[in-house]
Amino acid sequence: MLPDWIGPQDLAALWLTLKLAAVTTVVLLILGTPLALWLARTRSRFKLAVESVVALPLVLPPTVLGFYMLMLLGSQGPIQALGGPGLAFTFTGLVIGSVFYSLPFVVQPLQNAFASIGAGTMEAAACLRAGPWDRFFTVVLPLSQRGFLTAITLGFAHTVGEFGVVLMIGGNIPGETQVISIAIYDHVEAVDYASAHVLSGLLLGLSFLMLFSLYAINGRLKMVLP
Amino acid sequence: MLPDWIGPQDLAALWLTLKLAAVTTVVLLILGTPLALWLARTRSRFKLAVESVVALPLVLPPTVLGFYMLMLLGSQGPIQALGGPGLAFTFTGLVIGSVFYSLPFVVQPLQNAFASIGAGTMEAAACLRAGPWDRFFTVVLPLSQRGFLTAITLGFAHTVGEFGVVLMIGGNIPGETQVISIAIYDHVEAVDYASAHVLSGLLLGLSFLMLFSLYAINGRLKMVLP
Amino acid sequence: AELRVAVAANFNATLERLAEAYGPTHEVAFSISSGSSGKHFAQIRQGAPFDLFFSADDRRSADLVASGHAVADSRFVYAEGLLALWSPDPERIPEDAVAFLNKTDAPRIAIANPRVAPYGAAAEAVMASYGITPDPGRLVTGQSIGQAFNFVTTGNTEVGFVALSQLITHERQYGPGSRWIPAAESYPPIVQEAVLLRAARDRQGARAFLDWVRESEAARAIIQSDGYRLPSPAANRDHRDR
Amino acid sequence: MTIQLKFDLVRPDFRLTVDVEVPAHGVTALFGRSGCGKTTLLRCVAGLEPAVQGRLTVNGACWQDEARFLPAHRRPVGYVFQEGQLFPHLSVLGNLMYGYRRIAQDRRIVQPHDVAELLGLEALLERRITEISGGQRQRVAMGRALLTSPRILLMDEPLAALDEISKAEILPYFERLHEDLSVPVLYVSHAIEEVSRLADHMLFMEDGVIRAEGPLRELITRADLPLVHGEQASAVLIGNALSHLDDEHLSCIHLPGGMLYVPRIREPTGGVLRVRVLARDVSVARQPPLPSSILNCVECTIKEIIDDPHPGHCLLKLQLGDQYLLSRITQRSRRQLELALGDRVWASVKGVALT
Amino acid sequence: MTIQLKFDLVRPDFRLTVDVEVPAHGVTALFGRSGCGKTTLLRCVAGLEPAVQGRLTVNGACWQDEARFLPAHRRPVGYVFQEGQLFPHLSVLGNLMYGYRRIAQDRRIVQPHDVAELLGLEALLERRITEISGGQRQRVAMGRALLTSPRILLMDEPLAALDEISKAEILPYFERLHEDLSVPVLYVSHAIEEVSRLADHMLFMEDGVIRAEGPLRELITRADLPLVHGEQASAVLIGNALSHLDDEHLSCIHLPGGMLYVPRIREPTGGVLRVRVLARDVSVARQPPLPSSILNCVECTIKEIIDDPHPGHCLLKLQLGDQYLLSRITQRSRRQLELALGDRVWASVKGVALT
Ligand SMILES: Nc1ncnc2c1ncn2[C@@H]1O[C@H](COP(=O)(O)OP(=O)(O)OP(=O)(O)O)[C@@H](O)[C@H]1O
Ligand SMILES: Nc1ncnc2c1ncn2[C@@H]1O[C@H](COP(=O)(O)OP(=O)(O)OP(=O)(O)O)[C@@H](O)[C@H]1O
Ligand code: MOO
Ligand SMILES: [Mg+2]
Ligand SMILES: [Mg+2]
Repeated sequence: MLPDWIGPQDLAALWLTLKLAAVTTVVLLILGTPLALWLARTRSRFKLAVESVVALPLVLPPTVLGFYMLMLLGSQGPIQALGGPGLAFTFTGLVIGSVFYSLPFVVQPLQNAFASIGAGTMEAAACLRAGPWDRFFTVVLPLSQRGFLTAITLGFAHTVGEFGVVLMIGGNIPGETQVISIAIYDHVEAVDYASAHVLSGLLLGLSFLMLFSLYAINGRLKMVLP
Repeated sequence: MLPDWIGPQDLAALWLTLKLAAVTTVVLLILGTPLALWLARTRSRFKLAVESVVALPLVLPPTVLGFYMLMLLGSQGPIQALGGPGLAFTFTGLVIGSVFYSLPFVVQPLQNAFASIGAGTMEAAACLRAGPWDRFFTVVLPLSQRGFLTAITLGFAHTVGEFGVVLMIGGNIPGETQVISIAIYDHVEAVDYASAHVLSGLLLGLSFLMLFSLYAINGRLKMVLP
Repeated sequence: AELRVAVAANFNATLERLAEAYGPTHEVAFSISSGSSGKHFAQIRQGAPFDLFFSADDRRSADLVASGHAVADSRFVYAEGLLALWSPDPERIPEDAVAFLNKTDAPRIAIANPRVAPYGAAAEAVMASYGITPDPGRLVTGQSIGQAFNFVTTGNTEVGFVALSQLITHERQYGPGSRWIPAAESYPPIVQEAVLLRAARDRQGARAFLDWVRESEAARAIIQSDGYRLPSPAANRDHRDR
Repeated sequence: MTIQLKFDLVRPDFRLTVDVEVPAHGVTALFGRSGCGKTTLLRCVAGLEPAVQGRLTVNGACWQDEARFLPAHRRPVGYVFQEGQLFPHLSVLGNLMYGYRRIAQDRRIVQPHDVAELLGLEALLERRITEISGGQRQRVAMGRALLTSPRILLMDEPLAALDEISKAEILPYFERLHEDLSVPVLYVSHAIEEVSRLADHMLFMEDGVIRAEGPLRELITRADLPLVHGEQASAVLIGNALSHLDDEHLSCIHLPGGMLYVPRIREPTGGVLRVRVLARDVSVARQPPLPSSILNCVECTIKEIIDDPHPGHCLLKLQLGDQYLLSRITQRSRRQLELALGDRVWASVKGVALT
Repeated sequence: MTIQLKFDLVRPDFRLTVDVEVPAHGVTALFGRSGCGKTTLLRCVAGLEPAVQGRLTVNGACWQDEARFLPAHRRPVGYVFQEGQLFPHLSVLGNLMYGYRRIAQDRRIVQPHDVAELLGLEALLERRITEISGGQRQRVAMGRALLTSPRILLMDEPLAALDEISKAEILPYFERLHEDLSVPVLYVSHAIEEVSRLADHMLFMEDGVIRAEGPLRELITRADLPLVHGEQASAVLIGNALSHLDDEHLSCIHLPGGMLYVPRIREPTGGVLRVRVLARDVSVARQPPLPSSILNCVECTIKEIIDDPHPGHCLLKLQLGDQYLLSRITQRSRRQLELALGDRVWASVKGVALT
């Protein structure tokens, strides 16, 4: 029922993209949350340096960043030198690259959200017998809802769209590392504009639906912080 | 005094990049601030849609986004058809493309920052005779300091690094629309790794200094919240 | 006067050398924009301010002529790309490369994307005519021939089908690796065409440079030394009439 | 001149309906139980409830009617919020000066130096708002509002977190402020002693409506209002400072119907002044008392005998000239003394209790 | 059993140095001027000031010493913060239940339903915290702390924003709470009447140190402390409920040296109880008074004559058995009655004033 321009390969790419974006977002949250918590609370003198380093990958063009990651992951790179696996051209490699590149989009909104939770609120929770984890889940999380929403939106959307890094360390293997963005890009490069339009439209439509639902759910949860 | 690997063309690209990133960031703040304010305050039913649309450009690969913008701004595009100026392949065109692509990185942190300012604080300012603009500059701005820092960092860094859109609308014309990220990319493509390394190192070093100073200044201003 | 040239990424370095040789004596300055030909094609159709276009193939140039964005009689083949299987490791590629690639434990192979890059299409053709059939998971595709080359130099794939011009540049700097050069007949020629764009149709300097590249010994020597094959002028004439 | 308040505001589970005029001078106390709408009423006056319908005129100037809604920052009010609402990004000084800077120079009547001194904030000016104590924060909130030299003060329990001594220092300043500058004050407080010391007028609220309204000294002796039932039930008398006994630090106040000694006051001879007499401080007897430390004794008529929530007590409303005193006594005394309506009795008041 | 508090905390411009033991039952009032360190002391007890040096033992259990620092969430305290600190993302009910849920079922002594009813919060349970009034918020904060069934209560001005009636409803609950459950309470309040009603013990703070410490009724009559100088200066007497006059709703309290009638109390005959007598409610005379509404009259000895900040007044410290009464009189009366140390006088106290 799909128009001719979209082949099964494109659908595989779409599926892979969603999987990659989802996994990346989850990993980003898992890594970004403690990092953001640390940055929001610490008075360490390394804070400034860490903050800067987190934002740094952004200034390199994704393909160049991908190139350096290739050097890192390649046979002459430190990872394989230390007996690690060859991660280039694997899904895991894609996740690593995307995580690295999208980290600031997750860390910064979370850090802001965490920093704006009043010390008094946390103290109140502690005095009501909530331990650190408990406080995190019952106070920090709900009060950082908007920060998480932003982190998820930016992290997910950016992983869907960004392909410089993925292109570089993915090797464009159909079904394994070929994502939808590369597929669309190919169509444009190959002057197959019709397919590019259709795929772009499909991606935009899907993404709009996802974003819309995400914001709608958030609106329902009715954040209270005025 | 510069090593051979860096030509005057690279320096021109570096300068152009900084100019582009600075102008883009300023434009982003000018456009993003009122938009974020509106999103943070409104109860309009268009809010959800607008929020989603702002984040949407992210999901398209930059080159593809650039391709569509090229079709929009180019000689066959609707703008020129309606008698508008030719913006493709000009600095203005680059700014437009970058602004469009980086908008969510500015709007979302600002929106979060604005949303977390208590209504009571604003009311207190109003009762102390501060009109809307006055309130914005003396209450909203200082209390959103971290949000602005994030917006500026993400907006600026992303404009420095991202080149898909710029490549497409700009055409990679040295001294005019060739930015440093494209220059590095070209070096990598041309197997001129030495130049790529030097330029990347230079860019990273510069950016680290800028980010570090930015965060240090922010630390000095000693945000009080919470 | 300044000549604005859009050039396929793989020919960028060579064009710079050509410009260096030509510019000072003819008092022409060059502004060279490197990139993928697909991108340049879209940009030229949207009014990009280029005078000359050195495409990576002959399709875009033909299309631009057809759509009136380029001057028909200016089209010519400035180089034919040559393909090589290459590894930076001098020991890696044995005499019998075909058998090596067909072994069950053969390494991953980098190629350029056949859908967009002519070198990729050529690599596919070579494999087909030699009966090389790696399973799809071992074929790693770079978006451009430059990326395919990066996969090899960084050691993420041990071998790759790359442009001869690339490995010549690389070996000049880093020393020889091992290579296998398939017969030119085993793949359709990688014809790279240049064309004069409409905006510059009346610029003598632009036409003069194109003529220089096509005719002069100096230019042909540079192109050849960078690992391209040169078509006979006759072939070029035939080609233009096609 | 008056302040005309006519508001209708609907919230889920709560509705404020107010239509009342209060004098545009002196202190008007807003009194009522928690949740009755006091804060909401102040917010309406300040212009912070845009949804409110109604009409608000202050000294003839219309701030709100059907056609107009003066925004909050155009209203010359000084609002001391119930919950501080200090600016977290500014120092104590920054908070104090925020409003002051926004007032035209020739309208600045209240000066920063005086306020900081009065409120004991001099040593804290550079502190951040998170680094001072609760009472200190409350004082900053008060100072900040005063420094806008407002033409009406809205104070929502401004002294709740302050100790007696600080209160005793700050209260006279307020009295002077509203007397000298004739700034009307809408004053929310649960402390009836504070209110009856400061206020001239009173609005008694219940569930979003004004149950009763009028001069303070009428309301606090009205049998149908709960004010007479508290421990702090009292009456306020108006008199003239007749003479001063300087060596004994006493003043003698002349009332129609009697004379009271009170601690020496500043008022010049002949000035009008108010004395608050707590019901529990007033005892009654059939005969004039023997010499004791009770200085004051006046003859009154029993006008009303009011039941008290405590079954062992009752309240007597005693007429003294054209004014009233309250006296809380035990039912036992009432029986023993055989008190009845219309009886003449001697009411004793300890002078030290008067303020 | 005692609570041993030994703290040393240094801040720029402020230092808390405390080394004191207070009884681990009953209410200990923390009294002192704004900024003297009351909140800081409570925070140290709750474990919210990790920088504090010292030692804290509650009923034998060590919460902090050189080696140990029990984190806040492990300390069974119920802390009512001076500034609410309610959770903005939870409803009223959510706030109330937050701590309750974290207490093991068999340790839940206080029940949500009772607390909500007592604090008048039943109708508000679903509301968001931004949609209730200031006093309502304060009640939620109190309920939330109570519902952790704590083993020590820290209360920082819990009743400041409440009206008299709410206070009158809530205070007896506290009294029962600390009596029935024998939960010790550290209670910060500026309202001396609240404190002297509730507290058994008192810490008087000044500039970060404990100026004086001891049973409440000693401290509030000590001439060297400012407590005797306020309008609310009072004495607390301990006696036995001797008998009840049920038809008159009075109780008769037996003191060594005299007898007082007070409003009917619940205590059974013979129970020990406390009576607070305000200095301003006590008048003195040379002879026993004539019949009046003043029920109580006891004979005492003048032990001390204390100057008052008001030059026209003085305070008499009167011995009654082994206890003390305070009486504030004018200097004029003192001269007229020729009062001197050691004199026997008749002190009259209105029964209604006793609580
Ligand atoms: N976070 C802080 N950093 C530095 N100093 C502080 C901080 N919090 C309070 N202070 C100072 O410490 C002193 C004691 O404060 P604390 O809050 O304990 O006073 P308090 O007795 O509770 O006063 P109040 O009755 O006004 O609430 C005050 O002088 C105050 O200015
Ligand atoms: N933002 C709000 N949304 C909905 N209802 C509210 C809101 N704020 C207050 N209320 C309700 O409106 C009523 C009046 O509130 P208000 O704050 O005026 O009371 P108050 O008289 O100031 O009480 P308190 O003495 O406790 O401060 C209360 O019942 C309260 O629950
Ligand atoms: O540089 Mo991009 O973000 O892959 O084109
Ligand atoms: Mg209120
Ligand atoms: Mg305090």
